Amino acid sequence: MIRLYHVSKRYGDIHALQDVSLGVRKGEFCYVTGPSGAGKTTLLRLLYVAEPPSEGRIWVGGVDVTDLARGHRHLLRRNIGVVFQDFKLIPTRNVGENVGLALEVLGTPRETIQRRVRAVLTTVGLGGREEESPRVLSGGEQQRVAVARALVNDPAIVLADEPTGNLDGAMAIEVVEILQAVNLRGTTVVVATHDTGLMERFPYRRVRFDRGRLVGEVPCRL
Amino acid sequence: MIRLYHVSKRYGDIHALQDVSLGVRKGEFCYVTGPSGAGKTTLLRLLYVAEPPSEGRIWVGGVDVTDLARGHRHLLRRNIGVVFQDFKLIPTRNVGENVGLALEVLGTPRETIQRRVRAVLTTVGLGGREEESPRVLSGGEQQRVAVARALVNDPAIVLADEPTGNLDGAMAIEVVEILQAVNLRGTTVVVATHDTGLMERFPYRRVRFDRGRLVGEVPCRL
Amino acid sequence: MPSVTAHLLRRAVRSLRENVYLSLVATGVVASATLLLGVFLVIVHNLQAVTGGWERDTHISAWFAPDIPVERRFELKEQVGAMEAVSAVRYVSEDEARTWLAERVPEVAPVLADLGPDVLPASLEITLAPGHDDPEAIHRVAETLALPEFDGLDYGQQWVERFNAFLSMLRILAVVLGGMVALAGVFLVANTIHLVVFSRREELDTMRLVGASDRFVLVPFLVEALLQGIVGSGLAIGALAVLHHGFLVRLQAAVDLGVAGEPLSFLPWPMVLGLGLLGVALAVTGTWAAVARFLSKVA
Amino acid sequence: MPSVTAHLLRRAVRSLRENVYLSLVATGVVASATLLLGVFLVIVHNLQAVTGGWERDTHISAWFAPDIPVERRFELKEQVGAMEAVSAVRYVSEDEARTWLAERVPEVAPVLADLGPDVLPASLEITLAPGHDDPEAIHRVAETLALPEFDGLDYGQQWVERFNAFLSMLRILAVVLGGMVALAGVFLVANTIHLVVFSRREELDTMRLVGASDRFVLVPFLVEALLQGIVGSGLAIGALAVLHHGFLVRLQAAVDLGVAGEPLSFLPWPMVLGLGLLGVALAVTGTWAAVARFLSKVA
Ligand SMILES: Nc1ncnc2c1ncn2[C@@H]1O[C@H](COP(=O)(O)OP(=O)(O)OP(=O)(O)O)[C@@H](O)[C@H]1O
Ligand SMILES: Nc1ncnc2c1ncn2[C@@H]1O[C@H](COP(=O)(O)OP(=O)(O)OP(=O)(O)O)[C@@H](O)[C@H]1O
Ligand SMILES: [Mg+2]
Ligand SMILES: [Mg+2]
Repeated sequence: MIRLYHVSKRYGDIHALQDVSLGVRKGEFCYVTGPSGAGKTTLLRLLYVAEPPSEGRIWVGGVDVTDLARGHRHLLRRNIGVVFQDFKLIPTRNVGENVGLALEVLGTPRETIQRRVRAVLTTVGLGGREEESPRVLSGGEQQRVAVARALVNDPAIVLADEPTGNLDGAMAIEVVEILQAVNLRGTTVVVATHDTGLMERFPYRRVRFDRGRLVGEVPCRL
Repeated sequence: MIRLYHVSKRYGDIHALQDVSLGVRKGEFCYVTGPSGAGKTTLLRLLYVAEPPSEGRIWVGGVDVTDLARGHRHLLRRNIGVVFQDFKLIPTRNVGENVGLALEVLGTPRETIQRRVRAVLTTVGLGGREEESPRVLSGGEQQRVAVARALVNDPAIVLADEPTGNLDGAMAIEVVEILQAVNLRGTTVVVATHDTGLMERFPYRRVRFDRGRLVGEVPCRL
Repeated sequence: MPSVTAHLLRRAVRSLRENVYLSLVATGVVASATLLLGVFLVIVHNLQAVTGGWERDTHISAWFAPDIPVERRFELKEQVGAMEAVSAVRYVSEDEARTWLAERVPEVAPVLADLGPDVLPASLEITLAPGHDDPEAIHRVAETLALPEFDGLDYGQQWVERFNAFLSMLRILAVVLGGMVALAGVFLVANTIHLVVFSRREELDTMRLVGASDRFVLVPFLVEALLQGIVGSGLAIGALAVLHHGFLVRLQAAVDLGVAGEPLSFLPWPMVLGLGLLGVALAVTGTWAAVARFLSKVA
Repeated sequence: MPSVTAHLLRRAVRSLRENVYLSLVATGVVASATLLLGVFLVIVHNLQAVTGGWERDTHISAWFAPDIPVERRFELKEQVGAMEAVSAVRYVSEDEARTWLAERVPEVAPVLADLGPDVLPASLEITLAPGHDDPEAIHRVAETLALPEFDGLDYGQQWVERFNAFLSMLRILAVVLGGMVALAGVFLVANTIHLVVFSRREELDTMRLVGASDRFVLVPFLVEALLQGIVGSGLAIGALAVLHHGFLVRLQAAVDLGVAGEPLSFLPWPMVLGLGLLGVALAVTGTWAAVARFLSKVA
């Protein structure tokens, strides 16, 4: 589902990723871990083509996305649900509209959108809060809205960047359980996280980065 | 140092805090914990007078700040270092300037600012990255810049809202150790966090919130 | 209303509501730029009406030599009137000429009575047909009038030239000023819209990242701009009409301007429509350019 | 430079650098608003110069009755010249009067030669002293001139009134238009600056939260606005000068405008200075208002 072949990403002098080769199979659940600044977010950004790599080639869903033309990127992204590390909620739209956006871009009918949004918000524990502005939500609530938006259109791939950083233990477990459920339905899930407790509890495959290099891998122990 | 007397905070129908009475002594280290949306951020916001409480009275550093006039708030804030949950870094200024801001507002000479900024950035593991823009930093790096800014002017009180949410285990421990060191020099430290691992490792006093109510307290076991 | 339009309108209206402040600013700026242009157009339009009158007034005066019998004068009038280049001939008697002079030069009015009945001779006032009123054509007509019965010809050579010079200067000035106002207007509107879009650039970024096509992002901005343009232009035209009828026309009546003569008229409808369309076009193209520019910076 | 000023300038320049785009926009908008106002001022100024000339030209013509001997005429000239309300008297002979009429009414020039030497009588052209040239004063002077030696008096009653009406209309129009341009300018500048500050509102919020006083936040914005205002006004005045000297004056020379006469002059220095200060004031007060407004919304 995802393949990186000798991928590097440089920003000036900074090597955010160095010669990374990695494959994630369809339906796999995979943690990306490593200290702050290791390149986890950069890896995910390359996957949803926010930027091209400096070197190497990348395939997502069988498509070579290394130099994917601007006019096709949105089509790729419709199959990828992303939980951004900084949430990227639109402050002028309410929670329901933010979550619904991922369906709206597909041209989904309004009623379907409302139904799906309600369902997915309930899953993340924010049922009935569609009308609120993301500005007034607590950090953890915003994070769960971001999770909801990533899942609402049933994407083939979910990329979650630190999706539990603002959540308490119980809530974090719930969110990973949701991702697990999605994964069990066949979705490929990649989660960048620091939370060793969670990774112990849900011992899927881990790939570990440090200063841009892939430095280790722990196979799934489920 | 900090006293809340029957404090409530309502936003429309939402009770973010309900009848909270709490004291934190000078030089104390105190965790504020509880699930997402419990009111932790709201509590801290009341302490640095981002908003007034709906009911009750609040004292900070011996001063009644319940209805503190706008013209005096910045004086209070100069004695409080805050790590905001969303960092609040100024994107158009570089890392050094963001950290230095807390000294600049005091009219500190440039040389002193530069020296202090360099020192504190080194402490949080970002030595030599003064010139970078916070926009290009990783989540964890931004969080550490926020920690550095809160500490740079040696405030009497440090309020840290989820300061380790984007940090890996080792780095999170380092940050708490820094806060501990600051605390040992006499600074009052209040940390809102979900990280039970950290709280186990540094077993200071914990106050637990749930749905706006103070629901439990664990004394310091150090 | 087809459901796509309804959907787009709904999205645009929602966006307007979400960005009330930014929308108001954009609308206000479109309105004021359009109003400035409109005021300018009203002035140019009335200027043209007035000076158009001046132009049409140029004609040839052919003064009769003394002692030409009245029958011969009317014969000549017929002859001249039959010329292709001439659209009208009027016979001006000595009396009329005196009255005309007294009006034309009020300073001499008090003494004209004492100067005897025939201060000025009679003349033919020849109005030229359209297409024959340029200086060369006038000259040609004048040459055919070089008969012994006429004592002198005045075809306002000097005045025609002066007026033409004056008019062409006024026109160039109007074009230059109009161009400047228009440029300033376009610049200000484009700038404002750029700033408005600038404050929403993170929204553009986010929309792209969750799978929106460029068109999906662009179209509601354009619909919004259309609404802002329509409302802004409407306000501007309304304000212009209020200014014109409530102020200019009354002012004119109050001072009873004897010089310009004709009442100041409002813009003709096609011009009003053009002005409105211009405002709308400004809003829409400005938004288009700004959004496209920001989109090109976004992945 | 004292260190506080240096410090403030440094902060402002840094802020300008950080917000290049926003600064450029603010400067450009100040420049275009000031330019619009400046163009308007140049026009009004030249209008006033021209029409000022018209006003000063009003005088009384006292036409002599026939057969007044030349000595008596000069005696009367002396008498009239001695009057308090009169600043100058000129004797206009019959010849001069004819030449004048030929110039004044070119249509009659061709026939004047045939009308004998004394088409018009001689006259005194009386210029009134400042303070005695309002319609009532003119009327009083005219009454004292009601002597048998004068055949008629013309004190341009009609023309004076017409011109006054025309001028007052022009002036009201100028004031109204100037007011509108100024208002539009203020609105556009204030709006733009508001938008610029709007895109930086989170920065204001953050600065307050880390302990900045309102003044600490405000002052660099004001210094920035000062720089933007100075640069913007400078650009506008430069553009105005280029437009004037490079275009208007050449245009005037090219068409050799015989009507207005005087060469179009640039604005006098105090006016240029005033215009510049206005631009600066616009930028500074606009910024002040916007920042103060956003600060008031921030804790
Ligand atoms: N646009 C950019 N320009 C310059 N440097 C960048 C840019 N984006 C990322 N970097 C740098 O690349 C390195 C890796 O960043 P990345 O965001 O991938 O780290 P991360 O593993 O996600 O860290 P964290 O756990 O803190 O989020 C960091 O040092 C960061 O400063
Ligand atoms: N300005 C506001 N308007 C309306 N509701 C608000 C506002 N600020 C906070 N709330 C609500 O108050 C509740 C408490 O919020 P708060 O941010 O204090 O939670 P928290 O304990 O910090 O949670 P987290 O751990 O997720 O950051 C939340 O339900 C939130 O939606
Ligand atoms: Mg990251
Ligand atoms: Mg919080």
